[in-house]
Amino acid sequence: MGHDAHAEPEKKPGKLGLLGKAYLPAIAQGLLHTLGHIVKWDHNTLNYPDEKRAPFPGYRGEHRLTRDEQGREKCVACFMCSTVCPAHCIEIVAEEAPWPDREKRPKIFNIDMMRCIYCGMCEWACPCEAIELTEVFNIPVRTRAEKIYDKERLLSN
Amino acid sequence: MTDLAFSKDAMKEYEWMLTRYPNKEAALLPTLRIAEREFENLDPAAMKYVADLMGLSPAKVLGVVTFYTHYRREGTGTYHLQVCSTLSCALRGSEDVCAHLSAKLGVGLGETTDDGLFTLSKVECLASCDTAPMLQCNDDYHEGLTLEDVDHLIDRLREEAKAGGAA
Amino acid sequence: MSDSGAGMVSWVLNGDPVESPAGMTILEAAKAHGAELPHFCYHPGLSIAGNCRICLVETNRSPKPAISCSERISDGLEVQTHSEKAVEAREGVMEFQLINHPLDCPVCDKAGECTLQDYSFDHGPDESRFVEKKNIRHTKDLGPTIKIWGNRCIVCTRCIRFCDEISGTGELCVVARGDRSVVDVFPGIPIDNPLAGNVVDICPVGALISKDFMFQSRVWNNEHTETVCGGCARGCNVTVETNEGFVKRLMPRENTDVNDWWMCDFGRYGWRYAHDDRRVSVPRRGAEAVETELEAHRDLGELVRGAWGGSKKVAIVVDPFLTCEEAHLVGRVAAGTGATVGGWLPPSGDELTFPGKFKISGEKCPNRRGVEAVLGQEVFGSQAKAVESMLNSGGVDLVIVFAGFPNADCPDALASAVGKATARVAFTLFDGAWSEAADLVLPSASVFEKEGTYVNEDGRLQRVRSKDRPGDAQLAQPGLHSASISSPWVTSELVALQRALVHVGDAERSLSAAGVFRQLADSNEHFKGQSHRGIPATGVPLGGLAPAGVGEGSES
Amino acid sequence: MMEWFAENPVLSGIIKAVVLFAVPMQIVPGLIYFERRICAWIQDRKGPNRVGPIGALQPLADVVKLLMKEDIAPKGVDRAIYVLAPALVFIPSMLAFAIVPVGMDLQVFNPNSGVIFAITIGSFAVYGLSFGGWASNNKYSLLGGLRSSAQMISYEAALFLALMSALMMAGTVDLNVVVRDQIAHGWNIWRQPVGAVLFLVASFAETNRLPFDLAECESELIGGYHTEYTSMKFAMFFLGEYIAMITMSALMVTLFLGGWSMPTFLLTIVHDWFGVAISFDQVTLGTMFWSIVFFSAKTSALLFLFIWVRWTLPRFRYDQLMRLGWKVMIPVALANLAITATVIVLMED
Repeated sequence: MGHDAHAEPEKKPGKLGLLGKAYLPAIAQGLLHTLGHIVKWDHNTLNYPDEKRAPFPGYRGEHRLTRDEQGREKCVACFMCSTVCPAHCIEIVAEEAPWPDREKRPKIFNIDMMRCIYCGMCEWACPCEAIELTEVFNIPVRTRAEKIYDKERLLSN
Repeated sequence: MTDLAFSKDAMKEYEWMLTRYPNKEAALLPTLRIAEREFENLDPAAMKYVADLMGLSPAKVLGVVTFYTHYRREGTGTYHLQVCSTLSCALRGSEDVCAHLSAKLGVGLGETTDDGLFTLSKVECLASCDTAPMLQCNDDYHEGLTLEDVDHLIDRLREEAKAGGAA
Repeated sequence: MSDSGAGMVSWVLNGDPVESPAGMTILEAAKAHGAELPHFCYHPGLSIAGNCRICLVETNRSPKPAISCSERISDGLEVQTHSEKAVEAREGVMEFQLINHPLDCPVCDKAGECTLQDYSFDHGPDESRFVEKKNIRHTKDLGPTIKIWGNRCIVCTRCIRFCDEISGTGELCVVARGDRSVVDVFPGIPIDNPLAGNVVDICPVGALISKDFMFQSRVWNNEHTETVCGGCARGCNVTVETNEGFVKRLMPRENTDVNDWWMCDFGRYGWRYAHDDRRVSVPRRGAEAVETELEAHRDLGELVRGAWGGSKKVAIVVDPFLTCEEAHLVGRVAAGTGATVGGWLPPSGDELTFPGKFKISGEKCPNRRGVEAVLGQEVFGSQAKAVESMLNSGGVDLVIVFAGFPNADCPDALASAVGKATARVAFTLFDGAWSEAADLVLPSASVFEKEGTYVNEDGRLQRVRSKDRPGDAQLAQPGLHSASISSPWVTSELVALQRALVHVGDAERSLSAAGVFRQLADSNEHFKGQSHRGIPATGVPLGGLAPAGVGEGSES
Repeated sequence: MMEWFAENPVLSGIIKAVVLFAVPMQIVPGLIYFERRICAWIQDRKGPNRVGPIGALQPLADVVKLLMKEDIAPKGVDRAIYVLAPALVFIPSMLAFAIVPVGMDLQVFNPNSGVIFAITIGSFAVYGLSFGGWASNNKYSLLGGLRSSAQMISYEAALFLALMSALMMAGTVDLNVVVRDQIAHGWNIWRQPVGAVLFLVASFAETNRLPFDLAECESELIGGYHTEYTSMKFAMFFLGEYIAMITMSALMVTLFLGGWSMPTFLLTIVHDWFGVAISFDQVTLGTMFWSIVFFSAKTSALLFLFIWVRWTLPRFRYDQLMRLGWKVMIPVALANLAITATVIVLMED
């Protein structure tokens, strides 16, 4: 250690004393604190299925593929979302679009919701505002396969 | 592929032309002029003929033909109205001339009227800036145009065509 | 770039005095000294056009910025590549380039390897000042394999110069003038030459697109394997690009000694056989699949052991798709069993030489010279005939056939001759006459799955690398991508032969291709002193193997 | 009635035994329910409130769930011990409860070894825990079992020494006498505060409740000795723990909190409100009823303390636990015992 004049004085834990060592005052303090919560009778939780909390703005739930004015998917299969996805849960296969004003569209667009971490990077990366995260968060299914959402499922979200 | 061929005179002129240029490629522009005269317009067949004649690739000839606006191209009407759109003319109202012509003929830029008489196009400088605005109809310049001048021109050309068609 | 002996030129690059050979352009000389300059129209393999103007630099020779790709260096020249003036000039050019260029990087297949994208990142403005309507130019097919998105074209004319100078076919031209100009073909004359695919590679933007690769994969997802094309004896250096184990495209790799910057369309689009459903992917005994490869390799080893020591009559038929290493192992089997080794070449095609000096070999196999160097010069000549007559005369106890032909072109005569042997083993890519005649069929690895070396027609030793990486095997399961094409995980002949030799007791363990090559280098004078690691990316001329046709038959 | 009990020892024994079994078994579900509600309140949650009115039927649902669960025995378990272990936890806790006088002279049986029987039987539970941990063929379970055996043996010493101090005040091991002594001389908690605290702390450790639940600790041992138990076998462990908790509370009440008695000022309140005069001089039906009420009230309060502490204090580290047991509690208990003995001897003189 040495005697460095500029050294910060070392902080020593305060001496507890006998009573402190027995922890009894601290325990009593803690018990009073929790008793206070019992008496307070103030709940932070909701009766979940009956009452639902409105998601906060920007809540990241399940994905949706958006449609343009003509009802076609906006997605142009640019792979930006699958490239940026840290969970590698987006699988895209592109094909030529059948429409004259567009060149490319996804033939297959699958999101593995079981792998998705709902980080929202896909939404952030999308140049066409074609993918977005909805506020939907509780869609239980019975098999894993059902959690791999295909294009139709994502478009209907 | 094609039975197009220069006439004897044209061929003679072409041969003479070659002597005036350092190589064949350089003689392309005047040769195209001859071809234009010979074949009425430079359709792909004509371009192909010229290319074969001069030993160039057809694509090169296509590039040259499309670069210049003053060659008669396939699908051009009897009268090719080329409105100058470069600076002087633009400042002096070539946009209006264009719009007026377009409305009067009922065609857009680069289009030909249904009767095949007029083709309207907008081109770059035709080197008559002092008389702006101006247009070129086939080989003739019509300069210092007003909208009335344009009307007169069109009417006159229509009559001329009628007469020519009768003749 | 000519080394005309005019000596060195002293000039100043960004304040540092440097020396370069005379005759170099500023761009090339600066590049040689580590200063990268942007360029669209400049390509080292093509003539100088100087029309894109993105390579502008400031010099002391003129008040105007100089076009570095066409201006030559000279004594006393001072060049500033990143001075305020030069950068401003380039930014101006960039702004003009982007005026009519669509913002469709998301759908453009070039995105990720697009120089316009890169330079736009470096030099481009944040936002466009161009409020007018952008020009619309044509999007159409230019030929059977090429499509053009005219809107993306920046009219650098690289493709046109390529067609004029390298392929000599001149199908492309610039049509129209000014901002409406775009690349096009003459009506009725599509771009359909054997080198057409290269125009897509050299297009600095996404204007020219290969229909084969269109929308197949984003380039940044591709894995790159630097290998050699197996289409012909030329041995063009290529990069195989794969995505999840599937070949997506082949790209030429610069090698001025072999293929410059180009490759032919036969090679470029000739990879589909590797993912053909009809490929043999599992070993079989007759028609019955063998449970594991190891078992099949043990069968092979058992057959070889039975013939070891020359007690039986053995014939081996090799193909010119074997790597040098595999040929060496064949040699060891042949030496141990006293086998006669002969081989068959695929039917030869036309040899094509283009004005740009690019050459397509008529010999449609990648490693005839390598196999000859290992197994003897007559292996595809008199020995082949010897093997056939030996097979036809009957009494052959064991025949091992290597048929790695990408299409099942097997001479019927040979197939029936093979059928006469008692035990028949065939390594094959596809089922055909070979495999029908065999009672042990082993899958052959395609060029994309082999590790080793090839020797091209000029006697140049080049590395071949497998597109598959350890751990890729599970990708062979059919997935969404592979609905129509399969990607067999194939253990190459290299492994199979070594396992057989281990079974016999002639080898201690299986080695990598580099390990086998070391044995080859120790035992064969042609390969003496070479090692896998020592082979440069562009290959190395093999000692004693003169260019094709010269050294024939000189083998002792 | 008392006479009838005295005249029919066998029949009354059976009745008492049935009641003994039934009552704690009925208390446990309620206790679990309250534990869940109280912990929810402490955490500002609502707790179980879906099954039945205010979630009162939740324990029933829990029981049904436990009964319906698949009974799994993992591969490699020592089956005989594996099955035996939950019973070994459950039964001693029940038996120990038998000697606690839940009302005035009301206990299932009163052996002359008195409270020593309860402690002895109660300490059998450690076999259940360590057997369970051993037989499960799981490293976490084994660790949990080892921990519980070490912990319970350590704290048993302190527990017994603390208990001794209370017994010494009465000079007997008969719990009814201990209670009567407290009626006469005041509750032991005032006379033996150190002993009371030590007993309380040790009883937390004996019942494996937080902050001493190192045999289970989910975060490290994933449930410890009962990791591999499911269905009713798991429920038996669970029941065992809760019944041990009830037994310990009952013992604590009896030894230090006046048992079934009540201080005089409270008796006057009862007299004022209900018009019932209670005197603990003789056993009548009325006093017996009120003694049960008093006893239950005190035990409930202690049970609440158990739950309250669990959701307040964090878990000890294992070495801290052992240090507390051996280096603090046992020495303090011994010192307390010595001082008590000295004082008693001096006062007798």
